[in-house]
Amino acid sequence: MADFVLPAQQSLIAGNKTPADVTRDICHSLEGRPTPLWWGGFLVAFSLLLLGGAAVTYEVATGIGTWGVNRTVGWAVGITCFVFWIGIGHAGTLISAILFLLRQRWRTSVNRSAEAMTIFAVMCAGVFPMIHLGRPWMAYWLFPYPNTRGSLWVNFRSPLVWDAFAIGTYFTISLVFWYLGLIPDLATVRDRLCCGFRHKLASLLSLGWNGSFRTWHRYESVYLMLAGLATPLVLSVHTIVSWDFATGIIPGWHATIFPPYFVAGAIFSGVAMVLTLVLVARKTMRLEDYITIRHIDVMCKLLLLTSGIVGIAYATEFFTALYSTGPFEEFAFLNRAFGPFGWSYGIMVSCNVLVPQLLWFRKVRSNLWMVFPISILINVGMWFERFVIIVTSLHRDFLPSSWTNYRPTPIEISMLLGSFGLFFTLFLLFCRLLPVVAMAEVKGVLHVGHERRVELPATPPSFPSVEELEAVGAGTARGGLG
Amino acid sequence: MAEGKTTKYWKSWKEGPGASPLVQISRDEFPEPLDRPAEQFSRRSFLKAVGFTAAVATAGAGCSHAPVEKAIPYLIQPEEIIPGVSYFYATTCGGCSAGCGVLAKNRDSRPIKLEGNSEHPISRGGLCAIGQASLLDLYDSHRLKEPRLDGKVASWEEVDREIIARLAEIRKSVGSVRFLSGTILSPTLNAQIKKFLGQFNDGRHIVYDALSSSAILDAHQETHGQRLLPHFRFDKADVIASFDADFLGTWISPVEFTRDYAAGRRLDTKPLRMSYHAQFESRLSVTGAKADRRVRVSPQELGESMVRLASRLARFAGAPFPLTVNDSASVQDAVLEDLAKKLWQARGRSLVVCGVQDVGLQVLANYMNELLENYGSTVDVARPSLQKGGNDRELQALLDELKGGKVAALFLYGVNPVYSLPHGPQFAEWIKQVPLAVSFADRLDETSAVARFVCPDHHALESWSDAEPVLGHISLFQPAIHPLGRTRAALESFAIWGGQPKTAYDAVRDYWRENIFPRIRGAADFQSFWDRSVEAGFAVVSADPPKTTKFRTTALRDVAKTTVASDKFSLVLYPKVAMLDGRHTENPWLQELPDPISKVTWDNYACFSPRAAQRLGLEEGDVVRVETDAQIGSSPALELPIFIQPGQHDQIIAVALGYGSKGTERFSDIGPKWLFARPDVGEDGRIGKNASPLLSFEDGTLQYIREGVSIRKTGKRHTLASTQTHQSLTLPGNVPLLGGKQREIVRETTLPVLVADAKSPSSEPSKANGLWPPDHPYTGHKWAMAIDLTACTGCSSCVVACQAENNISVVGKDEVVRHREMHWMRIDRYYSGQEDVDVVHHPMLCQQCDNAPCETVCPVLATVHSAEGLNQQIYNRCVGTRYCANNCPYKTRRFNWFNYMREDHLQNLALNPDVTVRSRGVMEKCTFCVQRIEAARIEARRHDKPIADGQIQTACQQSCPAQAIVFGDLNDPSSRVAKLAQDRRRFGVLEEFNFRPSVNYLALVRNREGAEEKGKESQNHG
Amino acid sequence: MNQRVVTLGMCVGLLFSLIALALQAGAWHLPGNQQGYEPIQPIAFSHRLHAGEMQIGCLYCHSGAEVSRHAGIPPASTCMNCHRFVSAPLGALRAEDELARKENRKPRVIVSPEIQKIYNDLALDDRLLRDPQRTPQPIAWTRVYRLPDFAYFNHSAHVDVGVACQQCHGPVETMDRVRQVPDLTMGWCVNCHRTASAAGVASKPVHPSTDCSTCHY
Amino acid sequence: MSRRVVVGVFAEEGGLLGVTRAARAQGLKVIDAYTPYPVHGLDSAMGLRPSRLPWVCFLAAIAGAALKLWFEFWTTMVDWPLNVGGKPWNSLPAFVPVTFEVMVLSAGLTTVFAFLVLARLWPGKRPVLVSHGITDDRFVLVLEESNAQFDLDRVRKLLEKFGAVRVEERLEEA
Repeated sequence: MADFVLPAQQSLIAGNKTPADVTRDICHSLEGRPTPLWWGGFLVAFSLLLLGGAAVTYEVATGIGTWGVNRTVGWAVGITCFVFWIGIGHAGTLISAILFLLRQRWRTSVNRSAEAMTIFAVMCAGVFPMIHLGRPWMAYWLFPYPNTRGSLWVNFRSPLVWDAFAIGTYFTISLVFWYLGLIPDLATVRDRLCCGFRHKLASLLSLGWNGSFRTWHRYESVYLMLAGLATPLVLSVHTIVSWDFATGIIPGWHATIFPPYFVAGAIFSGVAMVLTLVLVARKTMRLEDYITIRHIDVMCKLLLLTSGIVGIAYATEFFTALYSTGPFEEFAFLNRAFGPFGWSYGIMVSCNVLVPQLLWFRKVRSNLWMVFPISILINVGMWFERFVIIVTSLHRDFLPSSWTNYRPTPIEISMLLGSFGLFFTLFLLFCRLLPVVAMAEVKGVLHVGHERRVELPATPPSFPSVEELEAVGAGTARGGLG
Repeated sequence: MAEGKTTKYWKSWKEGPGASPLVQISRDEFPEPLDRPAEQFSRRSFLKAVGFTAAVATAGAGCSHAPVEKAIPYLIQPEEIIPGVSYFYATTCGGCSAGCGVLAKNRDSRPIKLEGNSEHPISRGGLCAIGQASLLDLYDSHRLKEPRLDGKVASWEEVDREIIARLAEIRKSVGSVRFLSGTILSPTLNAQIKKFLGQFNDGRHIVYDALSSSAILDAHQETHGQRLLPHFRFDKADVIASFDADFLGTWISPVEFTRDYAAGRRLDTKPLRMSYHAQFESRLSVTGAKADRRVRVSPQELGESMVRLASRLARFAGAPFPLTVNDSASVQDAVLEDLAKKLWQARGRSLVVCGVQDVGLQVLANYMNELLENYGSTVDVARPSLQKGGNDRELQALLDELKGGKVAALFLYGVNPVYSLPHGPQFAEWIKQVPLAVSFADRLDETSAVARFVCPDHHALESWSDAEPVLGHISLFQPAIHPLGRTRAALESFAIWGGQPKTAYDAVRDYWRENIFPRIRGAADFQSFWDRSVEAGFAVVSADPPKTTKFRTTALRDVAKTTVASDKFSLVLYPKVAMLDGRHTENPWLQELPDPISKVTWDNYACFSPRAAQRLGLEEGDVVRVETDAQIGSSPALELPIFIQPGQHDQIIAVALGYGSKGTERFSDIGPKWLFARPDVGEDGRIGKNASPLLSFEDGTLQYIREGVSIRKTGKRHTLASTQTHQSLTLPGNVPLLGGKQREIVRETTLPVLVADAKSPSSEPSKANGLWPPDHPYTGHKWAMAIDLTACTGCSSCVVACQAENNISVVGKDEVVRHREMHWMRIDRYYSGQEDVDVVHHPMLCQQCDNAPCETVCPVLATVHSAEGLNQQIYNRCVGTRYCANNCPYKTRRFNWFNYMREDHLQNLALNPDVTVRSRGVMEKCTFCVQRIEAARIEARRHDKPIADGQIQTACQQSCPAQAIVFGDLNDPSSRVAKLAQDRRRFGVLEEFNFRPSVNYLALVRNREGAEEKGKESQNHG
Repeated sequence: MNQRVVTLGMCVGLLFSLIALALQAGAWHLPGNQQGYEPIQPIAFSHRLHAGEMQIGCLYCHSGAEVSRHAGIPPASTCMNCHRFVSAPLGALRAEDELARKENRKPRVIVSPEIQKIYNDLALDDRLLRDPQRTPQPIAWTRVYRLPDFAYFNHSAHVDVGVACQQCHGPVETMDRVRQVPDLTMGWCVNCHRTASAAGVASKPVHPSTDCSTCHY
Repeated sequence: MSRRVVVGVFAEEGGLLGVTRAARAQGLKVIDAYTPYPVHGLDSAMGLRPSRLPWVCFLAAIAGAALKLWFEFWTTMVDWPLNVGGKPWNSLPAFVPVTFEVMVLSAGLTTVFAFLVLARLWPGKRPVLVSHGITDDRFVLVLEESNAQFDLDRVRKLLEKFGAVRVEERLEEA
């Protein structure tokens, strides 16, 4: 990661900001009226959300049969979306926690929105395992609780139970981490306002924060610990998600390479999504000074790296399959590339491996009109990666007699769109209601790259003698007291 | 099925002991058994209650009260009925004219399952798909519940009054009375009809089978001077030559023949003995799929090959061969020579059968059997079969009479000529002109719709009757349930119209006293004989054989050689295993049963060979117009989707009969209703198309082959609902590198190879221990199954038996198209080879793996292993993640995508009260009929003796005519299943993965030279 | 200062409400748990009288319990075995006899209203002969013990190994109207199966399975 | 009882840092400092001992993991052993993931809770701001007038020397 450390003399925040400026800039965007751009985005997102909501309601009321799944392909778009969104979530934690541990101070201006993204993505992800149950109203059976059945517990050998715990933990910890970071900023918001709903909300949530440094002191150690916890957590979560497949016996699922492969993929897609969002937020919220070209550049490099890892994973899968000489294993992968779903495999490879290679060029990285579409394409590609893994492995497994095809129904498509609707609705609301940039943290790094206004005396000043004080004139000294 | 062993079969309560003054009441309360046993009904709506409502209730406060449920006991409980206990009534199957014996499993005074009667002389244990499904017809809400007059519901009194009046007129005026029926097996009914018709000076009984074997009878008229259908004994035949006779699928008496055929191929004898079977046919039939040597011949060449074979046999016999043999060399010569040798060596133990409706060819077949001295051994004319008595000549005569309007009264029994005759529409007109047209149909089919009087007969399970499928083997029908509607047995109707009213019971009993009882030697009194017969369900009595003359060679005649233009096809109309002539077309179980060969459900279609389809540039599902030329009067045409059928002759199109009848319109709402549901029926609102207009009469026989048919594309498409879309175990070609790779899923070998490595040890189940310690020794029972692929013919009776036993829903065409059929037991069908394909039928059900991949992944423990090695599925615990189904390597798990169970109160009486009805959103699968295991366990504990081997029979096993399935306790070394687990042919599917399946398969063996290239191929994947 | 008072008050209130809840908890049922269900029956049949005082064995009426999965509710004909002769409580009959002797006339037939219901349902006239005018009406009892449809229970399996009826149905012979005694939860079944395999039933060793497929299929 | 304190308000983190060091160097008692963001090095300047919260975190983690692991063994091996796909009763590897997740969860939540308790923060608490702009751009140092010989002028000078924009003396309710 060393190449992400910015040279110290380069400033992180453009335009010589003072802490006051920071506060004003960030809070201003909250206090002003939403821009038409915001309204446009919100309306689109919200209508998508409604569409998805309708689809889900219909599906839960009618049956999973409203999806395109069948006796052989039991999982498809639903679980694809689940894995996709979990993946998205990971970048948030990466930026906020891992980069924090790595002392990547440039993260300060993006980590807030990244964390928000994590939480919203996990919410989207969480919806899918629920609604893809045959009997969603029984979902609580996945958790071990004392019951009148004797007691009948859950199957701790099942990856789905691991999932339930992993996702639950991940969501909780991310939320806490995010909220912890918000407290000082909420206090700032609170103190800028005298009254009104926002003020009430801020006063409620800021827990009476008063900037005491003793609190700051504990706060920092807690923050550090949470970051330390979140880091292995984020790795474990996608590892466990990958085990949903890796512990299965289906050729194309049953692979030991899955955990690292999935984690890398997750970070890959996540960073791409952060990039997309940040580029949007930057424009709509006028934060060019805080989210500078340099931030974009760093994230593009991150994309390049993870894309490389994912590419290697694709190659390795094929190699191991062919090397195994197991007819079913070999077939699974040849079928993946050349079978009926070859097209999706094509999309996956081109979007995830070929397109990102453009980012080798600084010109491309610095040209937002290139970066933006690339980031979108990567998201498309990563969605299809999950689709390929799930559907192409399932639709032709062991017995040719049960091979089938799969075609999603409009219901499934609407759910996919709906999840995006949910995500962006939440994100846009967040932009309006909460400071999108971690003000306290940014203030902390303002001086980076600027010479300090005040020179610290090398040694603590010797205590002035009485004479000196006399010389200054004690008379005026009393004035202030009263 | 413990009850089966312990309870003696009851006669009906009419005979029952309790003759108290209150018996009358007990009869009164039977008309509505429907409302009585509350618990059975609630089973149906199980879990649906646990749907949203309960979820909400859970959220709500704790003290919610379930709805009040009433329990309504009998007022007077019939002595022999204990609620919740099953009894077995021995009766006879009314599904077709084969007359197999069945045991009706009765629970709370209604039949809930039909099982083969293992003692019955004809079927001896098996029951076909149709027999299994005929239970559902009993509870069919579309059955007529009362008589009809002029299409309006009427009372029996009115109908009788009218009919009797008209009959009286006819007696005065010399009007001709015609009774048109299918083959009637019941001697009682036949006698009564005879008696009835005798009252008129011109009364005749015409028998007509929609699937006619008339030519065979005619041929014997010519060769043996008696119009009879011999009783073929496949069990005695070591060499079988079949010319287009689908005797394992649909020909005459499939269950019996399958049983006999399998008996000749058991492979458990030392030295190994296996019959040799050569099949000459144009389309790929179930029988052809089993053949050791299958020769694709066009219908035209068929006669040619028979002549060539006959001539060779004559040469061996040193008899002069009267027919001209075209001596141009033919590709088949080698085969025929070889076959002739085999036949000749097996003189008296061989059998030549021919299924073609051509007297000339049938005579030729008789000639060959005569040369081979098969008469008296494998071809029994002393006790001939009565299962097909149709006479197409007389039918034609009747048609002419009707056309001329000469018929005063026409009775139609068990036939639907308007639907199944080539000129159906005219027939409808003619019936309308008949002054007294009476139909006994139990539903408003094409014919009864136009008949003035409809006097619905009982369902076979509702009435007393009898059947004589083979001379001297007489089987009894007895009611298993009080008639559900105001129907009336034909026997009673005739008795009334004949002037001496008599109940069916008395009619049968009296007939037996007078005609059957005398024919039994050393019988004490009639009552005990009757009791025994009713209990057993049949009686075997002596019968004086029909007087046959010695073989008349003069009957031999040259076979007409027709040739078809290369651009024309010849159309082969064939019956499907499930549909036959379409008499069960309204039975959803049979409609959804995949055809054993094509695996297509809910449709008929035009089968083309791959090459033919390629030549015409046709894709599967393209709708083509099948056009006949006008040589025979009318030139009907038919629009059908095409299906590409490997192994079929390139010059023919095969189309199934029995579809497109008016009754199938009911299936428009069979499937679940939702936003994007597609119709379950065709554009015309029916299932498939009726092909019978393409039938034709030629020299006095109904022809199922029509020459000079041309094809025109319509550009339309029609989706076929197939349950299997990949046919081969070799990898698809579009996947490079490994194009021709074989999958080790089904093992196949040849007899010589098997004999050769007779010494080699059996392939033990893999003992590989995997990663973890064996924590789970199965100390008690260890249930397991063995399936003999050599015996299995793919007849699919197990599929329907399973469906009936386990309350498996019907899902409708659209769902099948979406690959959501629910069958727990399916029969995979694979092809190998290119042009002349070999067929493998591979019954596939939950393998009850000891290391079940499905169990590990279920989060809520809804599927776990029992202490007896069962892979349990607990429906009420399942939340429906479908992870288990994904992870099942055999894909035998089925998911309830919708609420498939319908609120059809009548039909749901067929549900098995011991098996939970699954609601939407839960996974289900085969559990080795665990309800039967539990029942046996309880029974065994009561009489505390251990469960004997064979005491538990799974539904599929019980129903299998070939006895290919064996179920039992692997821990009991004496059990059959344990022995078969040591068999040399044993293999487990995908066992290299160490799933430890509890189902052992016995490799498919073909009696064929290992040297043949097919043999090689089968070895290297066998 | 008064803030403290308020807080204190609230705490006390909370404490009280908690205690109140604790007391209620006993009566609280999970949904579907019908424990204590005691419906009114169409005929006020008293098990206390018949099974308790008269000492009639359970299986005399519920004969299915030995051979079938259903214990079964006796058909009216079973009632008639006795009530063909017994038509009213002894006291009532005696009283009528007394009265008759006083008024020296033949005693009238006394039929208690509940028993009369049986006669009506069987469509019997006062001479207990079938009355052709009326049609018999089956008696619609209200089920007390109900298992969900996905749980298979077989009475004979339990009765035959010697499980006493009371073990599941409680002291029915003391009840005038039958009440559901156990909660009939799965845990209740399973725990009995567990203890039974350890302790045995009626001092005989038994091996009740706790496999799912013992009850669920 | 109440005490007198001196409040120095600064506009720069540097001033605060410097004066804190100086004040402590001459034995003035620093009650607390108030800053809009965690000023680097101020903790050492104020001489704060490292927080004990990491121990809380560690113990919570251990406890959570141990408890969960025991629970999984108990449910799958003791309470109701069920044969799941022929897997051994003790499928330790399969128990690891959940154990880990629960460990992280308990550690995280406990730590944060402990922090809120120690820092006396709770929802809706009314903040006591020592000066306006604390949460914006002001840096404040609060010194206690410990004893009689506390010389206010000296202190004021000291504060102003480090660029205090305002110096006040206050009575504080303890």
